[in-house]
Amino acid sequence: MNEMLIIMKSELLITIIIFLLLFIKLGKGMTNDSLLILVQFLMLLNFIAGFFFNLPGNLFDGMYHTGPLIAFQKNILNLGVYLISLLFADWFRKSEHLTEFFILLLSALLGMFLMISSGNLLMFFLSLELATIPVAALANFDLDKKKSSEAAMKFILSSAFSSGILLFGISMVYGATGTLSFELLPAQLNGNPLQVLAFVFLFAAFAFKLSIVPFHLWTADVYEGSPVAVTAFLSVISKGSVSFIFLTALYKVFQPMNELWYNMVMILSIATMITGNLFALRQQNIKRFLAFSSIAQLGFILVGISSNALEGTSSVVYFVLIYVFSNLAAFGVTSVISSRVGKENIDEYRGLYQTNPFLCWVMALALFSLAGIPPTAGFFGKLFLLTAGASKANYTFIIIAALNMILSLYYYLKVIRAMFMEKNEKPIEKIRLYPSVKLGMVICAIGIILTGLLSWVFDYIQSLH
Amino acid sequence: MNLLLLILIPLFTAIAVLLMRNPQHIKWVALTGATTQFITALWLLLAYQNERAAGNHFQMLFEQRYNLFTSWHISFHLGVDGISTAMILLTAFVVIAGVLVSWKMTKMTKEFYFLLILLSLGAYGFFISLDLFILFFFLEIAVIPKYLLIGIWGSGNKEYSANKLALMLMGGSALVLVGLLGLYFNSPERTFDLIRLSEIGISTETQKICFPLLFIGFGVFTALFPFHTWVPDGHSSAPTAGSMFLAGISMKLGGYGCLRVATYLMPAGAKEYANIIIVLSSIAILYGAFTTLMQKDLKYMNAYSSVSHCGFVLLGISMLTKTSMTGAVMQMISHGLMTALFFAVIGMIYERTHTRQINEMSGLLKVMPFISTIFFIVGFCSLGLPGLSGFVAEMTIFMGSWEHPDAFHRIATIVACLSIVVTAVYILRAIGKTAMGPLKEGYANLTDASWNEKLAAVILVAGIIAIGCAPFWLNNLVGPDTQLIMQKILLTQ
Amino acid sequence: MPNVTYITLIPLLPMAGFIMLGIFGRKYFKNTSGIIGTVLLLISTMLAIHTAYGYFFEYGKLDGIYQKMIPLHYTWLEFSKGVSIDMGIILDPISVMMLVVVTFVSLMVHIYSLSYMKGEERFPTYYAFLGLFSFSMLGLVLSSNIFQIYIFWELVGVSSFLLIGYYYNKPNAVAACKKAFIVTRFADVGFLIGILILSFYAGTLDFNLLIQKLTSPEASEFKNAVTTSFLGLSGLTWGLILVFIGGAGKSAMFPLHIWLPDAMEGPTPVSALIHAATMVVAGVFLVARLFPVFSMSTTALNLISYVGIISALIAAIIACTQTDIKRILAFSTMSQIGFMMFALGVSGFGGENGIGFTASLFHLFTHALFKALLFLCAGTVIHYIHSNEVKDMGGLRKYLPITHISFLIACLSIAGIPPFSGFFSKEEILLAAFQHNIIIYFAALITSGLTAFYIFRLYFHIFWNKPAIVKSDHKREGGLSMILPLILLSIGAAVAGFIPFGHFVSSDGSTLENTLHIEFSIAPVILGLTGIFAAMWLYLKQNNRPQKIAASMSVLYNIVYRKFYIDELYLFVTKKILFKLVGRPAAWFDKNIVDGLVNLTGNATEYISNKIKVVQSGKVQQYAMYFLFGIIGLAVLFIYIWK
Amino acid sequence: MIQPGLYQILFISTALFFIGIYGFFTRRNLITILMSVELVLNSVNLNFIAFNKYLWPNRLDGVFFTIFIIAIAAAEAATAIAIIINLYRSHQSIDVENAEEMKY
Amino acid sequence: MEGSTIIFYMLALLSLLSAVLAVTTRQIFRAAIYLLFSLIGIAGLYFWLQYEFIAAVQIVIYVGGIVVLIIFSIFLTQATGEKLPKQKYGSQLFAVLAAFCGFTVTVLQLFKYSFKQTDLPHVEPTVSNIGNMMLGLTENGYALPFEVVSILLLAAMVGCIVIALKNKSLKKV
Repeated sequence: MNEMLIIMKSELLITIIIFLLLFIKLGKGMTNDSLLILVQFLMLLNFIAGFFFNLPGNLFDGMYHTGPLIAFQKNILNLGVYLISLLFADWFRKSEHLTEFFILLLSALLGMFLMISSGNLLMFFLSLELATIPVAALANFDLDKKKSSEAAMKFILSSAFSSGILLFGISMVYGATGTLSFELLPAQLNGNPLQVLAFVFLFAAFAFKLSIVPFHLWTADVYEGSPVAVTAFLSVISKGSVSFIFLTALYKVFQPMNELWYNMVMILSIATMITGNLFALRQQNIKRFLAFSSIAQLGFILVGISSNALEGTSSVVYFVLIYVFSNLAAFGVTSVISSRVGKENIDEYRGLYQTNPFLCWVMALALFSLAGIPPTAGFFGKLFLLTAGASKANYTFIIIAALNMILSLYYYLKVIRAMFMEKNEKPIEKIRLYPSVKLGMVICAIGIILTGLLSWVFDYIQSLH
Repeated sequence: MNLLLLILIPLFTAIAVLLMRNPQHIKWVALTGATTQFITALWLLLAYQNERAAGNHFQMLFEQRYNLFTSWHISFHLGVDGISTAMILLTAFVVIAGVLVSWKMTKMTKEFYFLLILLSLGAYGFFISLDLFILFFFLEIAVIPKYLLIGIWGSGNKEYSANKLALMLMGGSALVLVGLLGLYFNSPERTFDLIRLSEIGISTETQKICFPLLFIGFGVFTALFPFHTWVPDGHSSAPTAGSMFLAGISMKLGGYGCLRVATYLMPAGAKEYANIIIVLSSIAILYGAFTTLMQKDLKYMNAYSSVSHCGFVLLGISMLTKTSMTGAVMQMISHGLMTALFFAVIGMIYERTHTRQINEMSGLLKVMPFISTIFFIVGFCSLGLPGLSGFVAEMTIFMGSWEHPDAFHRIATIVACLSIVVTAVYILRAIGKTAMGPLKEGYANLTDASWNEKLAAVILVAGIIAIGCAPFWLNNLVGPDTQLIMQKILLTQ
Repeated sequence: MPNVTYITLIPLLPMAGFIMLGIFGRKYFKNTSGIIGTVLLLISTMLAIHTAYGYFFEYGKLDGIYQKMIPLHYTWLEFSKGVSIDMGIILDPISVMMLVVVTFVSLMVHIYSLSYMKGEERFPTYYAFLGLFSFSMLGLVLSSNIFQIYIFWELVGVSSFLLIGYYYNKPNAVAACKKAFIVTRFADVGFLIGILILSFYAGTLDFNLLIQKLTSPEASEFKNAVTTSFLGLSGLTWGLILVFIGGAGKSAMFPLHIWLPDAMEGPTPVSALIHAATMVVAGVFLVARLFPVFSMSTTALNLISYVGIISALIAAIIACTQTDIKRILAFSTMSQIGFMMFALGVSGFGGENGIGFTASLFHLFTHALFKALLFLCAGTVIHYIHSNEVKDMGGLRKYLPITHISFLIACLSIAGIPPFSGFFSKEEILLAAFQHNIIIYFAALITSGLTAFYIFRLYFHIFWNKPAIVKSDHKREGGLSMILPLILLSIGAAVAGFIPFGHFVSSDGSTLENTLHIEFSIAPVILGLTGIFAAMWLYLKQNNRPQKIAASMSVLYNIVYRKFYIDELYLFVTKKILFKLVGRPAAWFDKNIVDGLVNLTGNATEYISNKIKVVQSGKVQQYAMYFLFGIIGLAVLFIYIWK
Repeated sequence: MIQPGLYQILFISTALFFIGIYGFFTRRNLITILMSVELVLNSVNLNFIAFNKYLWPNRLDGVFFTIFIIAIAAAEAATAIAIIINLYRSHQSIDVENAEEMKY
Repeated sequence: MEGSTIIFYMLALLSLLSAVLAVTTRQIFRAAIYLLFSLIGIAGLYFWLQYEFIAAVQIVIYVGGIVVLIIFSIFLTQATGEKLPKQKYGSQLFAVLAAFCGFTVTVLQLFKYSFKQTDLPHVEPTVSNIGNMMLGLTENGYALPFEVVSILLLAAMVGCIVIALKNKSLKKV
């Protein structure tokens, strides 16, 4: 029993925090500022706790399992949530339902944890829903903004649709194999057409969560309409967690059909990169822009996933770690500007460097990292994804991926250009950052630079297997 | 000699620059860093030659290796041979001159010097790394500083140029990346180590796939026709020091890569594709020269002439003879010094006359004899006057190319030879219009070079003359290593 | 044995002068630079004479044959085994002879310029450039390696460029120096390729080895070179022709001569030195240097002869109509070099056969003296009149007596009137031509008559014709420094013909007796005298005969006056063809096609991205529909198509 | 008529599924769209039950799955309706075409 | 022809037909009622399959919960008598096409597949069995999913409350 508590420690911690927040809410409540500090503190504790007492194990008849790699993945997500609690202080302070916000956020996080740990399609489905439905509610948290409810509506409907698809796929898998367990499934899979069909349904649901073309269409609208914090959560934490479980699903569960999914991943990866980039190219709204760019990033993750090897897992996990830093930094800057000045257009960023060099450098670092420019960690991340993907010696694929890096560089540079090069009579005025935001940005910046240069990070991830 | 110094000095300089506030101090810090680096480079040359003289016959000297990303078998492997020593020397020359030339930079001084030093860091790292991954890392490090240098401090259609440059260079490096990955996965053992890869050999099929990727990829950096269009725009929009770095150092990264990575590792591939590259580089040489002829803007002119001159580098490499490869390396050094100086001079002139249009200037010799004299010298170097470095390099390439007795190579060589006439035409045209002729009205009060500009010019001229008058030391420095590359090529059937 | 240090110092002293004056001249030697340069060159000249004396009379001969000596040899740049550019010194009759000529004429010019160029703002620079030129020219003649000669060849070209463009603020001078450089550069490409070809066959760049390998019929290199053929000519011939093109460019042979008349925009002493006496004969020197190899290829030699004679004839004809004093002299130079060239062309190798060779170099020698003299005289005249146009001159014999006499001597010499030096050398050339090729001989005869005519036309124009219009304010003939060279050169021009040249210089180093056949000389001398009298009739007194004659043959006259429209042809080729048909399309191509493709990629991307935006319609149902289509597509693809 | 069995039920559930999807695609009222989703989920439930009944009665996986799906459907519907009501407040309409502000 | 077969087909017809009507009728209230019928039909099928517990859950939660919720929300947001706007033919065509294609592919594959059957002993879906397993921790235990769902419902509740009860603040502003 004790052992079980330790094994499920991260989930339990989150649950405890959720209930703590619930009691605070039910009690007399707290001011936003103190609550925020409390939450930040708790998240930090939670993050730190993630490094200790990690026990691998299998619980509930294999429905739940964990190991060093999964623990590390959860730590990445914890880190992301901690950073979110730091970076979006501007928005949090104005929010009226901060407690509920974090309750929902943490429920979703809990769902993700369970999802990563799930060893069974039922658990997977349930935790996926747990990770989705609260987020849909969160997307509506800019209660007085039309766009926010529109985003939430689109999100909940799309994900309901995708749940339907997923369930249909699961039901077919169940019918064809008689089992839902990740352990037992591989033995039953033989790649006959029905299984392929079932796999396509399942795959599509994953693809939906990962915003892979052509299942990505909800992404941009939802990102644009949601509060920045939710967008960041969706684009970083949610994507990260789904890629982790996707790895397990492909490498472990559907291993017998790896030829099939390799091709599928390849096609969709190419489509995703190209589409994401092409759409990102012409965005003016920075959130939308980041949405499409993150779609393209997901295409890259698929490149890594396609390798079907140890390197694939490590490079994806590594990339997600870097992605947490980079994308959160970018969203952090966006959020500061959007909640202070209400400007979200790239054009309005012109001349920002004259007034806010710190923000600009953070943004630049983040974007360079996303674009894969050394010495930022994104360079290593992308390179390892490509390296992993290249192990199949499919050069066309890799060349397309590499060329897409250029395309993506083009639009990242657009933002850089606006901030650094273009002149503006009335640039955004100087913004004094909250300490926590500054702290978050510094952490991100350090992460962006050091995660790559300190090569043992990758080796450590590799060793977790 | 610890090669890490070559990376650490610019790194610390860059950090120091970031920490400074007073622009005046920043300049001095940057200059100190560049000078230290310059001395280190000279020291490296001496140490290298001593070591060789003492009979050290390892292929690479001063090797160091630190494991990095062990799971990918990547290591931080450093080492130099004659070619890289020469390239480092070139970089040191250009960097110090670049820092000196931009002494009067007032706009965002800190960022400017930071980026310059970062760029040089990339170049140094590139030249000393023996691990392809690290090499690629440094190659890419050098791209974004260029973009920002052009975009923030540039002139003209700078944003367009900066974009084009960054994207095309990234495109090149993307190809390089794919090529490197191909090598990595298709060699008998997974390694990025240059020396190891050359020892274990790469199968011919792989070479046939990877060679074009790597060569074209690096070729983009070296203005391989038809991937050269970033050169004119990029160079002409960049600030003076930016152009100097761009043409003097950055384009050499590509040439070095073509030689050290593509040709050295994949001799069979090099043989397979040599003819195509010869055709392309011959076109670049002559076509670049003719295009230069039509330019009216000094910077554009020099940029296009760089296309032509870098065509020599690629021609030399793809001719696959020891002499021509030596010539290619010499041409890289020579062109690096020369074109940096050229841009420096153009910058000086522009600073005073506020125009770069050839037709709008006249008689500058009268009011700025020093600058004009340098202009003459660099022009003569460009058109291959004996006693200056350009001649030595070009002749070595010609001699090397001529070693192939068949008509194809002959024609390519002759085409290349013909370009020196065209070069003469455009150089003389530029000099004749700007430096010579009656003094234009309103120019009477222009001043000659200031101390920093003089110093920068003198340093570069010294380099040019040192090679031009005594090419043997460079030949001896580079020759054995090109010989080594040649041996590998000869060994493949 | 030769003293290497001395010989090395001969070129290095002027070089030292160049560096010193070039870098510090403007600051520290504003006024003394002329003296410094002259003194340095004086030392050089002494050393050269010392060397020549030593070579010709002390150690040069072995078994009655002058040897080629290489006292200094230093590998400068090694390409591959055996093939390297070496810096060395070769001593043989021609190089030693050239040493003397170059240093002597150069010294004369240095001295002359002391007063001629006085007061120029860039006086130190002038002397620096002169030093550079002397260095390069001396290096050229001493070269032991064919690439070394190319290096100095280029340096000579650039010094010529710098000196022609000395008056850099005169647009004409700028144009002229560019033209000179570019035209010779063009020819140099030929030279360069020629070098490549020869070195490829010989496997060496060293003159001695190269000649040895390419002339011995047993050597495999030679066989190889002769048997490979391209477009009907053997490899060797191609190499030689290309090398000759280089020589022709520098020596202003037809059709590469167009730069020479324009080069007269430079200071007159410079014209005397570079464009009359020394640099322009470099082509002749080059052919002579490689003569043993040239003699292996009849085709190449024939080409040389015809190019030479055509140049000689054309230049002489043009010279008859020009009105610029320096241009006339320039054409005359071209004509005389044509003589030297075809003399080489009609020469054989060795013994009596090699009379053309000796004659050519003899003429080179005498020509250097009298042509330098002519130019320096012209300089004095120009200095005095401040104009280059003959119509501004006339009747100057009273005002410039020394110049007058010197000029007359030079004119008689060039016209081939005995006993002046030109007579002897020209006679020998004609003899050689007569022995080998009768057509060339007759053409040469006509040319020599024309020579006499045009040179005396000039002479009468300047010194007789009409009364002098004197507006000059300064003293008559400049200082001593301007007169002294005239006198020294006049003496040279007058007596140099009596030197037994064949004793010193011959194609194979053995002694060649100068044979002077009185009966053979009658025809040319009479022709020369005819020319002189014709000139006298037309130009001694001011009259309208010349205009009448010109009017009566106006078309012809105009064609000749416009130099056969060769300049215009070149202009057409460069401006219309190179710039408009090659350069402009290349630039256009680059801007629109290559660059256009890059931009097109960008624009196409933008366009596509704009077009596909409808997919992102904002309608959640459509999103779901795409979702379903995606599934169906994947399912169909992987179930039915791609199994 | 054929004896009803697994395939018949599968046919019904698949038909239901795609009817639901059709509804999802075509309805313009958000609540009706939600209703279509419910249809879809029900078809899945039917699938699970049928498979459990006919093929894999050794465990109750299908049954439990169905139970959980029903629970989730409830949660989903509740959240969705809350969002829709909120949307109605700001848009005064629950027509899906009035909520297309964000696009391209 | 057995009675159960007839019942089966009638149930099938009921659920399919009312489902079709539910997604096509232009009166929103009727649509809800049709949905109700369809769900009841499905519940009937569960009965037919002898999964009484599931049938009961279906009726309680769906019919009693969700549909009621839906009807409430219809009342909240819509004048009941109002007809829904017509759908566009183009989008309908595509929808039919998509649904039909999907249906064809799926049904083809399902019917082509020869399903395996287990030969292990059956477990009856009785209420006690289900109840025991639902809270079982070990083998065949569904305690963890149960907890997850409970958290999910909690979260959904919190979310719904925040979203639906927001207007106090809005009115203040």
